[in-house]
Amino acid sequence: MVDPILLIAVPLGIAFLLPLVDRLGRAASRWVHFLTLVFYTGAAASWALALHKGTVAAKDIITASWPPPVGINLHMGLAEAVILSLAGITGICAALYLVPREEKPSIRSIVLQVLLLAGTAGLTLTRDIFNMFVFLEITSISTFAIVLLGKEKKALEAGFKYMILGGIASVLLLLGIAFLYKTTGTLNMADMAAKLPALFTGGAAAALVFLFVCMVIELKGFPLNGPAIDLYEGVEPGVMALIVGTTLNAVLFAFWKILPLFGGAAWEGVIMTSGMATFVLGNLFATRQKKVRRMLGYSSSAQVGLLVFMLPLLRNHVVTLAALGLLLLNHTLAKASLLWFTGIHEEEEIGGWRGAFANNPLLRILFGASVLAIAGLPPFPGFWGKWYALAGMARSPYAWWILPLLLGSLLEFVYYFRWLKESARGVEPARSEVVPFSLSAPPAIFTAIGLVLGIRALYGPALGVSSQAWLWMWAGGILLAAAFLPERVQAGLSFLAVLLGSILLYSSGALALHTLSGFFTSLVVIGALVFSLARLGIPALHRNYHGLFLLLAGSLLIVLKTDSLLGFFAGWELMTWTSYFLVRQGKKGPAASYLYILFSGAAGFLVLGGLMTAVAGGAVTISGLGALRGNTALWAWILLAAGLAVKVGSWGAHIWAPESYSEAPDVFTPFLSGVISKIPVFAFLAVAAKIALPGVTTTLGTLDPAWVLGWIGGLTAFGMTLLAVFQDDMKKLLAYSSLGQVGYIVLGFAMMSSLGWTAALYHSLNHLLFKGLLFVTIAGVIYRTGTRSLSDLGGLITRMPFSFFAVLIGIITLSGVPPLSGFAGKWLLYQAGIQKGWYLLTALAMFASILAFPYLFKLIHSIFLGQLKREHREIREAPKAVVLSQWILIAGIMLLSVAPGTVLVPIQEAVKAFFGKAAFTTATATELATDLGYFHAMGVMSMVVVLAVIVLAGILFFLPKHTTKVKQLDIVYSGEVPPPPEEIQYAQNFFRPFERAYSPVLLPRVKAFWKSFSESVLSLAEAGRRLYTGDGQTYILYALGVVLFLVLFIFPAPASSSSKAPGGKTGYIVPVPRKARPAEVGVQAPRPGILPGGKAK
Amino acid sequence: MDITMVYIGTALALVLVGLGGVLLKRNILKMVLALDIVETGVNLLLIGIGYTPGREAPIVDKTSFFADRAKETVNAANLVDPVPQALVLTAIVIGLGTTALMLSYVIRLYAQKKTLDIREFGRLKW
Amino acid sequence: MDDKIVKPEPPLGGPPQGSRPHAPVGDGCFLGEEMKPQAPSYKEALARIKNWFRANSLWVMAYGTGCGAIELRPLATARFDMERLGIAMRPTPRQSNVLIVSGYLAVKSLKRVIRSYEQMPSPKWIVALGSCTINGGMYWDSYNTINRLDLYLPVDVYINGCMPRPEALVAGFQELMRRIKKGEADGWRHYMENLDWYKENQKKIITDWDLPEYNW
Amino acid sequence: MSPSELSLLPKLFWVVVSVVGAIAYGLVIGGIIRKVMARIQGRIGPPVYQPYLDLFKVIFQRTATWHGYMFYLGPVFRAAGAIGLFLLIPVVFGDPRFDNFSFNGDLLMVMYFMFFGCLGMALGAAEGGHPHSVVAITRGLSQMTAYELPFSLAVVAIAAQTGSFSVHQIVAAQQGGVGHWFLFTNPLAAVAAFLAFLGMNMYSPFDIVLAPQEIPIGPPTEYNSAFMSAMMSGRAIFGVAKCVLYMDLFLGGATTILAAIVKVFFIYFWSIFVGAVFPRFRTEQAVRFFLGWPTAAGVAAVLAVMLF
Amino acid sequence: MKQVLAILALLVLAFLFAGLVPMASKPGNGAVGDYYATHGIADNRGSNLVTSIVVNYRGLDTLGEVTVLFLSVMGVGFILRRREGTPKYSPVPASPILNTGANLLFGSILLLGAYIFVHGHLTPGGGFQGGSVIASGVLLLILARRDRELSHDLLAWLESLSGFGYALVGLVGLVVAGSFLANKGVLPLGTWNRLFSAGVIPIIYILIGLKVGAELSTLLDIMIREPAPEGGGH
Repeated sequence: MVDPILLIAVPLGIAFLLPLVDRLGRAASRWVHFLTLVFYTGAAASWALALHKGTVAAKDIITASWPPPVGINLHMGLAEAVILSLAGITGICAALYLVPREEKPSIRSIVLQVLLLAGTAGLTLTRDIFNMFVFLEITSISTFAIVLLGKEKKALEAGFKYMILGGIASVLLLLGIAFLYKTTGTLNMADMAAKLPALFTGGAAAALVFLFVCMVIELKGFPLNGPAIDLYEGVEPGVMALIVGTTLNAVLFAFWKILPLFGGAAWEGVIMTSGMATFVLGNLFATRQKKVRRMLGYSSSAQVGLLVFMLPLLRNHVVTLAALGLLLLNHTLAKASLLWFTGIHEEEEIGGWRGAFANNPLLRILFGASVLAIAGLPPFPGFWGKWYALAGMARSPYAWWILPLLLGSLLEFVYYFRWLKESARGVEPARSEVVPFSLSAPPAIFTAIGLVLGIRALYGPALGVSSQAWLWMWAGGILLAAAFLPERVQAGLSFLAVLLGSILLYSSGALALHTLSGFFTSLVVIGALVFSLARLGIPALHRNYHGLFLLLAGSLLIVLKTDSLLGFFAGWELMTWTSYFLVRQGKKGPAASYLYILFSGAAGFLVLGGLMTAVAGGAVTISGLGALRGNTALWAWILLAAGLAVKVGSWGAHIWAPESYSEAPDVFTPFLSGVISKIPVFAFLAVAAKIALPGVTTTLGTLDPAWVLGWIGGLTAFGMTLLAVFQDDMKKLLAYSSLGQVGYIVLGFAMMSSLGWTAALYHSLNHLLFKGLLFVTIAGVIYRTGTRSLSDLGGLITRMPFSFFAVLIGIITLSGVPPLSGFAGKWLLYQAGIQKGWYLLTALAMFASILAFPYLFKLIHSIFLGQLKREHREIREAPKAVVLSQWILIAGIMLLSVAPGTVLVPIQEAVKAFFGKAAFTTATATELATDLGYFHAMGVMSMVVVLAVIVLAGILFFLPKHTTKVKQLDIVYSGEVPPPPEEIQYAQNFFRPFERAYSPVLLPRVKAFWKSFSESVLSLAEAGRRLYTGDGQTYILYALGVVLFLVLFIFPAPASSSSKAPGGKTGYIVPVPRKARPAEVGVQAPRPGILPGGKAK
Repeated sequence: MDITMVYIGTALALVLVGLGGVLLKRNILKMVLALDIVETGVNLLLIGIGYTPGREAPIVDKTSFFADRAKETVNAANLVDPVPQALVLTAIVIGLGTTALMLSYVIRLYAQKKTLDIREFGRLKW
Repeated sequence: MDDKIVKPEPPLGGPPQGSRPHAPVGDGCFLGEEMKPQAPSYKEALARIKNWFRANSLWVMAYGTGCGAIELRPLATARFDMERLGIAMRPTPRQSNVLIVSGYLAVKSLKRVIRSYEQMPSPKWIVALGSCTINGGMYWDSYNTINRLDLYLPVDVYINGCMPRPEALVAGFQELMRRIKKGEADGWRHYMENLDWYKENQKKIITDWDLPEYNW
Repeated sequence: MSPSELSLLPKLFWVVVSVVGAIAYGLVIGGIIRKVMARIQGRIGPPVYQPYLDLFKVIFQRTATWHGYMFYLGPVFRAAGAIGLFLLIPVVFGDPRFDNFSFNGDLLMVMYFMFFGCLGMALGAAEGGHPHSVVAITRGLSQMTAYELPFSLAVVAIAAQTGSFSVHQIVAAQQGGVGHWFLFTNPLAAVAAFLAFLGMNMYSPFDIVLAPQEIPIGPPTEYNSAFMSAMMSGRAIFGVAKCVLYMDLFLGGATTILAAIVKVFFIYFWSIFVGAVFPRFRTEQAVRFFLGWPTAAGVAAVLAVMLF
Repeated sequence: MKQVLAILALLVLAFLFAGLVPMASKPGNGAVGDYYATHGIADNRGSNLVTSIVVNYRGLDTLGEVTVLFLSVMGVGFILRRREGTPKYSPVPASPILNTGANLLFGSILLLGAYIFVHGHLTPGGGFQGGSVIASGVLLLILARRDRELSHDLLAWLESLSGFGYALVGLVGLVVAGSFLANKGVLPLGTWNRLFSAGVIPIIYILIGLKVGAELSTLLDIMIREPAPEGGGH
């Protein structure tokens, strides 16, 4: 192992020599620079690896042969090693990146970079508070200088303000050190921390305030982050990336090192509040930010705020070092990448990002991946970090902090995904950007590191990611990498992969219908198979489609198969983002998918909240959820239910869904509607059921949250169905319809009875079949006609008879009219409602189901019936693959229609496992009976068929011999020659009287609510960010203000007193007693002193 | 009221004066100088903190300082605290470095905007 | 019962030489009823029964062409009550059997009447009301009304008068019903057989002919 | 579930008998309606057998036109749906001969099966390509959704009260005297359901769907000949089936075939009497009407069941 | 508004500071200070305890300090690097009297500076102070002999080598005595209050002195030779 002191000494020495080396030529100095960095990284990384594996112990280094506190000592532990490895890699990448970016290359910039790294090493390693000051200044000064590396117009201004405030910070630090030294008589951090409680004075209290404010400034805490954010805006992003990767982490670590000085609970509160305020407000302000780099600035500030927030938690062993480390790693990797991207695509305003990297697929993928990483989505390290941190918090008294944390994270989604939205490909031709290797390599390296770490984490055995899921995901990954292949080939490969995966799943018995996960896996498999078959006929709009689709399917399998809560949530979030990217591929996808990811994110966080509540109750696995009791169970249930409600687009949170469904690629929409909307249901079932079922009372007073959820489901069914009636966009119509149908499913689950669940499960499958059928067929129609507007179509029955038949079957099934399979679902649901005693809700559901008729008729009429438009006279039937998949789905529907029992009997088994009670009194394949009613599927079907044949025969018998099929326009038209078909097809204002009748309930209240909600959030952000006036002096005033605020209101120290009494508001409170401290990163316990008062050496 | 309090008081007064300059002066050059004053004040404070009236500078140039000549131990009660002095030495140099950098910024800023008024440098905000 | 019931003569001049016995039989021809009177007796009996049903369930195309339409309305009232005869108004030609041309017929209306008539399923009958349909009546020299309806469409029953009262209409209907029962009311067949001739006449007067040939 | 007590062939025989009977009776009722309406309006009116004349006249037409295959399926769905609906409802309580195929499904099945015919009708009519047909269908659908709300509430109330969706059980629950009829034991539900019946029958004042003259008789504008006849007979049996359903739900079913005939007649005439004195509602008026008092009555009925 | 707030804040801060004064002026040394005072001679044999602390006990600080200085030179040079198209500095010759006087004084200033840092471990002063003195000499030269340019080569070599030498000395300590910047065991400590005493301390101070001198000179040179922006002067 390399002596860690060399991490400081070697770069310093080299830096001194570099001006001389430069005389040999710039290439020489660049090589020296590079080798130094390699040495640095290698040394740090070898330490990190060795410490991680435990082959070496953490090392204390003394300098000048004097043990602390006489001499300055350093410490090399895992945290230090990781931070320094990261700094080293950042240094290499930044060096690479900055070579072409420098306006006027100079040896000095290289020296500055080297010194920055040396300073980082010193700041990280040192355990002496004044030494920390020195290294802080080294990093600061090199920062001050190097920020002028690029275009200097804005950088100068930003840098100056930053410097002035930095000057104040160092003054504060120095003041703090002075008073602390006066109080304790030592400069060694550990020594100081050990002595401080006994010697505490008002001066020390003030010193702590000074120290804290200094740290707030250095760590860009609210409200002192103005100049730092200016810096992000004004400075060459490559430089900022370097700073993020080096100094920022080191300063954070320095704060961690001096944290023991701030002993008390009061300080803990202040630090956590400050960190959290920075996190939430930074993210809030960023939402209003149109300048990309400034937005990143707010984001950095926020992220670091989060880390600061967690430091006291780490100290109290609430949060593990690993969690914090992952968060820090993630922030560095992702933020640096994003900064580099802002340098590659040099558009200041977010609006200028349209079509960024359009002809560079690698960069697009990397960019997307970086956004995912920074948003804390799996598999990137941030996800794991956040989970572990939250899990730690949930089990501690700090659980309530999770709330603002999730809020801030959601705000993060708002602006990062808006960025992604804005950077979508536009209609205008993309600019061709030639990106040199040295610019694209750094983000690639960083993203790769993040990915590798993340995927390794996903491989963790505790997550229970099955090899099947991995198979699908790797297939997806390979296909993503092979995106250069022709679309057809990819579609074929993807279909083969799905087929193979499905066969494997089948042969491994994963599709057993009588278990919940088997049932839902079957849904996934059916959906994936049929829709990738249909995809063979309709080419994808985007090359990444197939890979992402497989990834998505794989993530669904994770969700369905895992027993670990973490694995479950990881799968859930994977599903969220893969489906997000798929939705985004539609023509207007970017805007729609933005809403999608926002609401999905919110749903994800609600689910996370629920899971965390469960974790707080001591659960780790899904099967362990059954042990929850009391309020924990109740709130976990409520949060999970709320997440479900948002994710399935229940009334009130539905505004995202129609857009997403309709703008997603046409062949993806059926999967979205048929399969993905079921996953939250499964989640709720698998997770929530365990909580609420085994005899736990889950009522809030007299209010049963299940009843509330039931009403939400019922209202969704009603409201969405009503809205579907007025849609002109056929996909949107079906989208609303899907929402309504899922409303029934939610209603069924809310009933928490065997019959209700049976109904919901059956309806899930059924909905997949008929809505898949409808969406696939519609996709074929859109593919052929190129329009989604119902009023543009008509009379296609003659051109696309198969599609017509498919839609006919689809709508009959959807409407629940016997003899097709839709009826059984309705039948079960109403009986469940009556059984449960929810009469009004049952009637509402009935009403809602009948409200579906108008839109179903509208759908089939406007597309297939009525007058064929002239431009569609040559339309062909949908592609064969689409027709084939239609027939598969029709066959499924027919099977269910004739013999619903084939599915319902296994479902009954699955549900029985929860309730111990069978749903049916009689259940055979074709005949069902419950306590309330009965239903003979085969009988009804045969009756209908026989009757239909008889009537048809009668008609044919009685028809005159001369029966003419008249031509299209030969209709009764008051003796007139009808105008062209375009004019007489009744398609506009289709349900006008209906609309008038329901006008009072049709006001877009929900949309208005969300609009005003988002507007008020934005105006809050707007008002808040006015704080950053851009005036350097104001910022200093803020700093002063914070000092005074802390002194006057939080620590009203009687400054003149030299009270040593512990306790009291100003007193020094001993931190929470700690258990054995594994993976010691903190300050060393004071060594046996050589000082007077200590033991003699 | 001993002399140390005067030193400390002066030092803190200097800090206040400097801060006042930073906060109230519009001229960035003056702000830089004011910051320098603050630093000076802090340096003085450091010295003051180590000072104890009646003790001598920590230079052992007389044998009379020794407590035990053979063991070469010194009677610490005769000397003022050497640590703050060492710290001040470092702090001064660091202050110098910072100031130099600030001044060069001022030069560039002036070249860019032809003004030294801090209010003119508020383009980056919100 | 002053109004005279006129049995329509074959149209003036008869069908032109060389006109085909059938209208162009293509995709859309309604033509096709058996051309010869029923020979076998059971068929005849069946035809009688059919005709009886037809006669007792006359559905009238609700279409008023001229001022005569005002006299149609009272037929539905309590005083005259055509429903007791099984006569009902139907708003759509697809379900109507009887077309009442109620008075003068402007050329413009003629076009619509022809179209409506052609859309009615066979068997179908035309009842022409008032003198205007016979000889133009008071519009005999009008530039835009036709003088003789049966040049353009086959008329089964004329009811003269200007305008005929509802009583006359009832009588006319009864005459129609009688003729139907006897199998004499076969204007529709006449029209089919002489379609070319009718079309020629129609096109002569309707200069802006934009109707399709019978069907499309 | 009540298993059929007859073997297949006699069962089929009785099914054919009851279907034919129902069509015949439905047509007669149609004639009676026209007669009664004529009398109300001071006319003599057509003979009671006029619907038969019309039906056969239509069958005997010599030419027919059609627009496409759905044009065939419309009447097929309509008639098959109506007959199927009739077959799902037990006509005479406790008489296996008139039990039809009611072992195939319960009240929910009946409720949904009602739409089968409407759906077919709508599809067939829309294939005709006539805009007015479609206008009429939209009106019909709007109105239908509206009257289904009170009807659903009534059904829920009754099912909740009986504790079963089985029509047999509902009828059985009403045996033992007129006082046991749901008409009297749950008058609110009966009010809701009977008001809904007005819309269901699409008779004045809720006949804007057909609105002759404005939109030539609505959906079947383009229909003629045998198509038309299938529709007419479908409509006849549909009306009877609905009345039989109401009879089973509210009037205690029937124990003899005569009682069934009488009760059906009176139920049918409820809507005729109302229609005779009320002018036509516009679509939105109709919708709002059904969502108003009938719905309130239905909700009250359900609440009553919940509370008592 | 802002001004008023600022004044208000300062007043409150003044009260806070007033409260801090008594605490800060309590007599007595810190524990570490006492240790240095007591054992400083034994450990390092340098009479000037401050120098012992600066160069030995807290040598890492000083290395950092030197780095800061070097950094600020680099930084200033970096910030003020000449852009394309800016006019070159055009010196105005000074009077011969000034030239001669400066030449005369320069040598003795240099000598004084060297004295200060060579005796850094014995007397007040040391590398930084000596270096500054040297730099003041250079400043004099720069101001007086504006026609002459400084030998940048020399300064650069001095700067780099002395800095590198400092790091090297530290590394020697690491190799020889097992800890970076160690004094004991690298060179004999010699006798108290002699020039050749205190082990590597004087060597380091000499290196520091050279480095500081060179660096400050460079700094001054860079700042002075920064061309005047148009419309302004200095």
